[in-house]
Amino acid sequence: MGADNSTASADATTGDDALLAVDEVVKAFGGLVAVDGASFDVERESITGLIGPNGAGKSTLFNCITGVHGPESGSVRLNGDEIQGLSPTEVARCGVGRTFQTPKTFRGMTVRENLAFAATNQTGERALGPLLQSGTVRSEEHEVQTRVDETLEFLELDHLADDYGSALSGGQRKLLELGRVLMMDPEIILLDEPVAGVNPSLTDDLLRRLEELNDHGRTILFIEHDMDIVMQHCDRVVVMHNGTTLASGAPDIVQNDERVVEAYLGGYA
Amino acid sequence: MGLDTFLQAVVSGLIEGSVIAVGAVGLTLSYGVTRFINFAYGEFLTYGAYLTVFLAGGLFGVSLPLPAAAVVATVVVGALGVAVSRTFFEPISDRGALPLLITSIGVSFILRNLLQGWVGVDARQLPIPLLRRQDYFGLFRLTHLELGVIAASVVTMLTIHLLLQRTMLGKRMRATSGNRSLAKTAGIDTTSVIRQTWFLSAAAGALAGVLYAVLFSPFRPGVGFEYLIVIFAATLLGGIGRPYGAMLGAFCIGLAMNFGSTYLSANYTRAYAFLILVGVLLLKPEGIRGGEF
Amino acid sequence: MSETESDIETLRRFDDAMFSARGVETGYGDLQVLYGVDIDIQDDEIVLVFGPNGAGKSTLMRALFKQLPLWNGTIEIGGEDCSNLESNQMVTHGVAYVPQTSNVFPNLTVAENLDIGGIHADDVGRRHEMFELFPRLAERQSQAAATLSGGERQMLAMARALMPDPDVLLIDEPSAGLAPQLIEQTFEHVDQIRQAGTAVLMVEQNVTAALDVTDRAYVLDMGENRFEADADTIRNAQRVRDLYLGQ
Amino acid sequence: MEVDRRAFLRRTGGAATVTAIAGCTGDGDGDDDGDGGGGDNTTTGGDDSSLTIGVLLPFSGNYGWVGANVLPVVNMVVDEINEQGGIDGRQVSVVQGDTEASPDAAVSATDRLVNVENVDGVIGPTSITMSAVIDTLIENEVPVITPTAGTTSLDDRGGDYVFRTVSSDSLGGRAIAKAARDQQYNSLEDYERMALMVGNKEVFQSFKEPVRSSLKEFGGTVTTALDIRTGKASYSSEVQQMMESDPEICVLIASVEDSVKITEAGYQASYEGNWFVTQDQTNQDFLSQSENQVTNDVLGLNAAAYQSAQSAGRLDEFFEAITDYAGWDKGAKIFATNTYDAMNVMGLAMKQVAASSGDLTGPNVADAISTVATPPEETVTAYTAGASAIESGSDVDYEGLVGPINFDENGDIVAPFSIKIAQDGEWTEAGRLPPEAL
Amino acid sequence: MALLTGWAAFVVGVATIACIYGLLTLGLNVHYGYTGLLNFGHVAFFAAGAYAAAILTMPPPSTVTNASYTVGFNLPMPWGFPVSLAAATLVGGALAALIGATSIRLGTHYLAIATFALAGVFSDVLVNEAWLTNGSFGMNSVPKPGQAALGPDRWQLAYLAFSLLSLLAVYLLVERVLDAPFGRLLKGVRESEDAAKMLGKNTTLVKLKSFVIGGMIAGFAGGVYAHYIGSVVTAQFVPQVTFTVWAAMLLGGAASNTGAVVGAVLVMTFEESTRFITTVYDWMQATLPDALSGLLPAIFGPLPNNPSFIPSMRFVIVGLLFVLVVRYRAEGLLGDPAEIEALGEEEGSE
Repeated sequence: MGADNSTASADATTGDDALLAVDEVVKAFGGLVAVDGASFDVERESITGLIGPNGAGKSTLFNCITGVHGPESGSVRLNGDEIQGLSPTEVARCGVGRTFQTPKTFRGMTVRENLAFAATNQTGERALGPLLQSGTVRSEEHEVQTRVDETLEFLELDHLADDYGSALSGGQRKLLELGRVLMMDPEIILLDEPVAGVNPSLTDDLLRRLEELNDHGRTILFIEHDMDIVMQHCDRVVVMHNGTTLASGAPDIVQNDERVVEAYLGGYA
Repeated sequence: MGLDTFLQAVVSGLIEGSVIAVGAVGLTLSYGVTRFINFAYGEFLTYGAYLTVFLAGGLFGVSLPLPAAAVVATVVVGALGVAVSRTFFEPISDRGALPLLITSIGVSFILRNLLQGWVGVDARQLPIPLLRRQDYFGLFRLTHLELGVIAASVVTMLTIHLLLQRTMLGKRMRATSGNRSLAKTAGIDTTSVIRQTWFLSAAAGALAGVLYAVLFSPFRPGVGFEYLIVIFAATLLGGIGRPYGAMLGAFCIGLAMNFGSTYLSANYTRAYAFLILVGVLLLKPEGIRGGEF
Repeated sequence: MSETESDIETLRRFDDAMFSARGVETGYGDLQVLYGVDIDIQDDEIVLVFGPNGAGKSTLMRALFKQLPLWNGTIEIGGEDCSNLESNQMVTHGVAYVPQTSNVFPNLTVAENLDIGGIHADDVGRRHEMFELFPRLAERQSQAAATLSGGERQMLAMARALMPDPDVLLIDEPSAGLAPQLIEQTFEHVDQIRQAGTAVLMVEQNVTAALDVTDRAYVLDMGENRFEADADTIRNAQRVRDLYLGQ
Repeated sequence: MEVDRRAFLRRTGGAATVTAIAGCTGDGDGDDDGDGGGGDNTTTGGDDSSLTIGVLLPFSGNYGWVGANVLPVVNMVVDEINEQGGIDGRQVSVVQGDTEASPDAAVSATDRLVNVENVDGVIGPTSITMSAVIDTLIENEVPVITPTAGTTSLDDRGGDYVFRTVSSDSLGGRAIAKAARDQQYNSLEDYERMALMVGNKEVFQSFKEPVRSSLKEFGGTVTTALDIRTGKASYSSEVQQMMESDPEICVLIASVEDSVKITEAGYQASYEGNWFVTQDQTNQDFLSQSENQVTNDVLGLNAAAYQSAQSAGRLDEFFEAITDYAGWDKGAKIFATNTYDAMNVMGLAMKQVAASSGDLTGPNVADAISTVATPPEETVTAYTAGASAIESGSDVDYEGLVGPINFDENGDIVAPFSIKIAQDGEWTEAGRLPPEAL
Repeated sequence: MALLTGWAAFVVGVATIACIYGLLTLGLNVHYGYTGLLNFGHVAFFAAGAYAAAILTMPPPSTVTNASYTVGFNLPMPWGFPVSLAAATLVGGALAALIGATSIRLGTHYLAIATFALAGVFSDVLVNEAWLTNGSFGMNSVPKPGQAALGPDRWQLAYLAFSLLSLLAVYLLVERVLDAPFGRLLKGVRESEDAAKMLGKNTTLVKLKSFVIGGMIAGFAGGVYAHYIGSVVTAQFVPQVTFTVWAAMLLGGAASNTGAVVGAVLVMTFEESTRFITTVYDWMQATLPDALSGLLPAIFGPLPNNPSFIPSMRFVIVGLLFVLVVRYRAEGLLGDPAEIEALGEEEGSE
């Protein structure tokens, strides 16, 4: 796949500073090879877009990175440490936060509870915590709630704080899921189509927030179809097609790569 | 305990497996298209057995010969299955599997206790003569009735096999099981297919009840519910929703129960079925997930 | 996503269309996806629906086939109002549908898949016509559909839908996940289907290849009709390219 | 109005059940006509003036058959009492207390009978729930006669308030061992090697130790003692195991339905030895559910169908009466005779207290229970005769269907046992075992 | 004479048992209401607790008629009582841990069947291992703490008070624990295990904890039960208990602790009140005017003539309760509809 990667101008320079390094990952379901030797890096503090036509294997690759699927082969490294083979829980604890294409909102919990759930290292999450260390639990919970308030404000969901997850629209659920990931305070945020189904005004909001987060030093990798968005907001773009990474690099370079155009439009123009 | 004992355990296992198989196939058929585990299924066994006793025993003013009584009972219980589905399950069919599952527990309470309230808790049995086991090849011993049960079970399996493979109804059922929404897309009236499956499922349950009654009389109104877990075990072992797996699972469970009884302790007969079931669930928590046929 | 070019902004209405949907609105739960979409299909034409992801294309197909309830709007087939049919009844009204995924019965053999498709077929011999159209399926007829390759599945899905000899076939992304050489073949099949007398409405991302066989196309965006035009017009429209590559 | 009320009471067995009503509207018309006038002289008012008998037994669940067997017999005797004008001019009514064969249900059923219904006597309970309720019954001074609880755990807890008209399993077990060992009691042979198959419910387990220890005492050998799980589908493995120990006779202590399955399995497996069953199976139920070729020569233990009872035809009379009354399809159901005796003793004891102008309090009735059944007074065999005897001033000694019903200090009956042998679907007496022989 | 007479005595008894069922329902509610675990073997934890209490406090076998059990620790009563209850709680929790360790990873339906089956296995053990449990005889001399000192009636009242306090204490404890982030953790796992995993939560461990807590509560209920009835027999611990508790929880409202208690009280009240159907019938028959006296027999006459008719109809109604609550009021009386909406659904079933 070296040939593929060579087209991506930035690759050579990112190797050292890669926060997430995906190398030759293969995942098959029965006879169907969904991811077929995908390799790319995500630079620290970058916004990277993962694009490609339907069925290219983008979501499957996300699942491989986050431990949902055990890939057949290949490696996934975070900060140089192998995270392939860890369970989703462990991957998350390593600092990888992700959202789903269809948000998995806690529908029977309020927006506030959804967010508070995601805070890490809560003493109150131990069964005996509330009984034996009620002081600690209270003060931690106070802190968590403060962060929840901040997150709500940041996502402009404050007016929905006490609504149930089931009452939210699709776009609001996407936001909420992003909020949950933020509460986790991960090193890298993986977003699966964060704006699909979100109405346009919210979309702009959401993207603005992603950039804001990035400005504060967060690394973001997201799957997106909307080329406009990818071009405007990404530092780097990775293109997947038929389970492999076709190209990666700066948006304008990728955009004009003939093979990308062909993959994307099936030879259009 | 020599070879005799071993062979006898095998034979007993196969006989009981035959009964379980009929029950398990019925359960798995309905799971295949409805996608919930029906805790009321055991009542179909009970109703099948009781109805046969009543029909053969002249309770309704007629005394049918036993085979005829069994056939009538099977058909009537099949119809009961459709009625149960329409009354209790269809109205909430869009609510996911869990409400259906919980409802089925309620339905099993209702059916079982209605029967018990109506006919009492007296033990009943089929009017069949008692037979001594015949020696076969000097290896194992069987009664004609036991042979008959095995035969009936095999015929039932074969019938269900042919039905599923050769008839349009069977194909419709399999299609509905394989992909309900696509089945509708292909123009299948899935609602009616589901009802037909309920009929078959309940009828198979009733037949299993009759076979059970033939072998294991006398019985009381709790019989089906108590045997249900054994049928569950067979169904899950074979992969829920898969009729052929259910047949195989049934024989495994039948053998396990009888080997356990013979060589370990007869007091834990039911437990062997349970433990095998749980063991399989543990080893393959995902693998046995159903299941279309 | 601003104003549209004048040559393709018209949304023509075909009053004699044999399949005609007007003002289709639907969605999932509380979430509205389509906001009044119009689609017409005339005899013997191939109509393409495309647009960016999330535009509501697949949702439109499901709505047209009554897999989703219509919140608003009507569907007429041959002048008959079919807005209130169940999806299984659409088949008897001459409409067939090939979903994008899970479009074969994996547990049934190829032949049985076709039998299921033929439930409402008058002509039992039609299975052979399908085998002529898709010789590959004839070779595989006693295999379970689950064992087929992606391309073969797509053929089977189409063949199954064609069994009742529908007047119009709705296909959702026939080329999704197929190898490039198969994509071309797929569109050839679509063309053959039209030649055999079945109009086709397809959703496709592989726009260029699809346009080669298409007569007319609708562009959908954000759950609304954006453009409608003949294939040639679309092919040359810079706007379409922009919509995809975002310049 | 009064007539209707009485007819209703009679049909339902007093304040009994809706269920009983139903049955008798169907087949009880004949009885109704006969007694319209008979009831006119009695007034039945509120609860103050009626006596209540609680039937504390399982009516639902797997043991529901116990209640089903007992209740009609109680009702029949109560009818008889009421036809005689009740006790001290007070009608007797019957209240069901469903124990569901579960202790917690038994506790609330007992609380209800004792405290809400203020029952004057209790028929029941079974062995399973005895422990949970016996204290409450004794504390509230309720006279209890149980026709069903042979459990050895009651051996040292009876007396005063709790009596039983079923012999203690410890005595029964001893009798089985003795009868099996000695040909003079069983008419077949002196069995030496004996296997035990015991259901794993208290009612059966209660026999196990007595049989085992007595057999050793009488010089026999226990080849194997198998606990068997009740309610199983098939017992072929267990029977196989039993046969491997090669016994001459197998003592089978299990429910009728399990016994049917087990003896059948033995037959099918060509078991050569014999069976010995307990009171629970020595009845028509067992024989009519089995084929004759299976049950022929099976030995059964029974409380001696008290010779006089049998020779005087009282047993047959009773079976006929109860078959007719309850609409049963067969006469002798388990516990039917025990219940008949229990209820007659209860009725006579109350009558006795009333006649001696005592208050019908628990202690008085309980005292009377042992006296009305103890010789050497005038022997009576049914309530009606006993009641007139008492009214005419004599003391009575009730002699029952299961035995002479003489209670010892623990409230147990000491009765001769009868060893039955099954022949062609009938039980016939093979020998008789007097208590002294034990 | 007696302090408790008439209705009061009956009500005291029923109320005590209702408290015990209230405890059981609270335990099940942790499993199902909060965590979405389909536990169909609840009765096993109840039994484990009851037997633990019995084994600890039974007199030595040598002093009991026909004892088959070989261990009876005969803990002396005043201080033995709390020890016994603590042991019951622990044993209930331990059994839950054991069953949970094997089955908790299973999806909802499979968990339902596995728990149902394992409870069956456990009941077989109780029946067959007579050396420990005294087999089907049961443990019939479990001491009733304080009864000797207080006398039966006072003791009844005192034990009711104790049961009520226990219920209240467990209720408050459960509320406290579940109101904290731990409850939020359970609910999140209930709503979407996948999402919880992605947020770094060890969902298997969480489910196991939930299972153990519910098991401990049921075990505690078993201890309270054993010392109340004084007799622990296998016939008590049948699947029907599990389903009665389910009925109580569904009726009261899953995921509502108040609902659990209310549900238990209602179901017990209903079950016990059916004991009086015949009394009501008599009363009606006696008070109806002459002209109508044939009415009731005419209505009820065609009903079957067997004594188990009414008791059976009781469970028909319990069954109907399941059906109707699920269909028309899934959130029960006090549950929150928004919370129940997705309860217990398999992941990715949409």
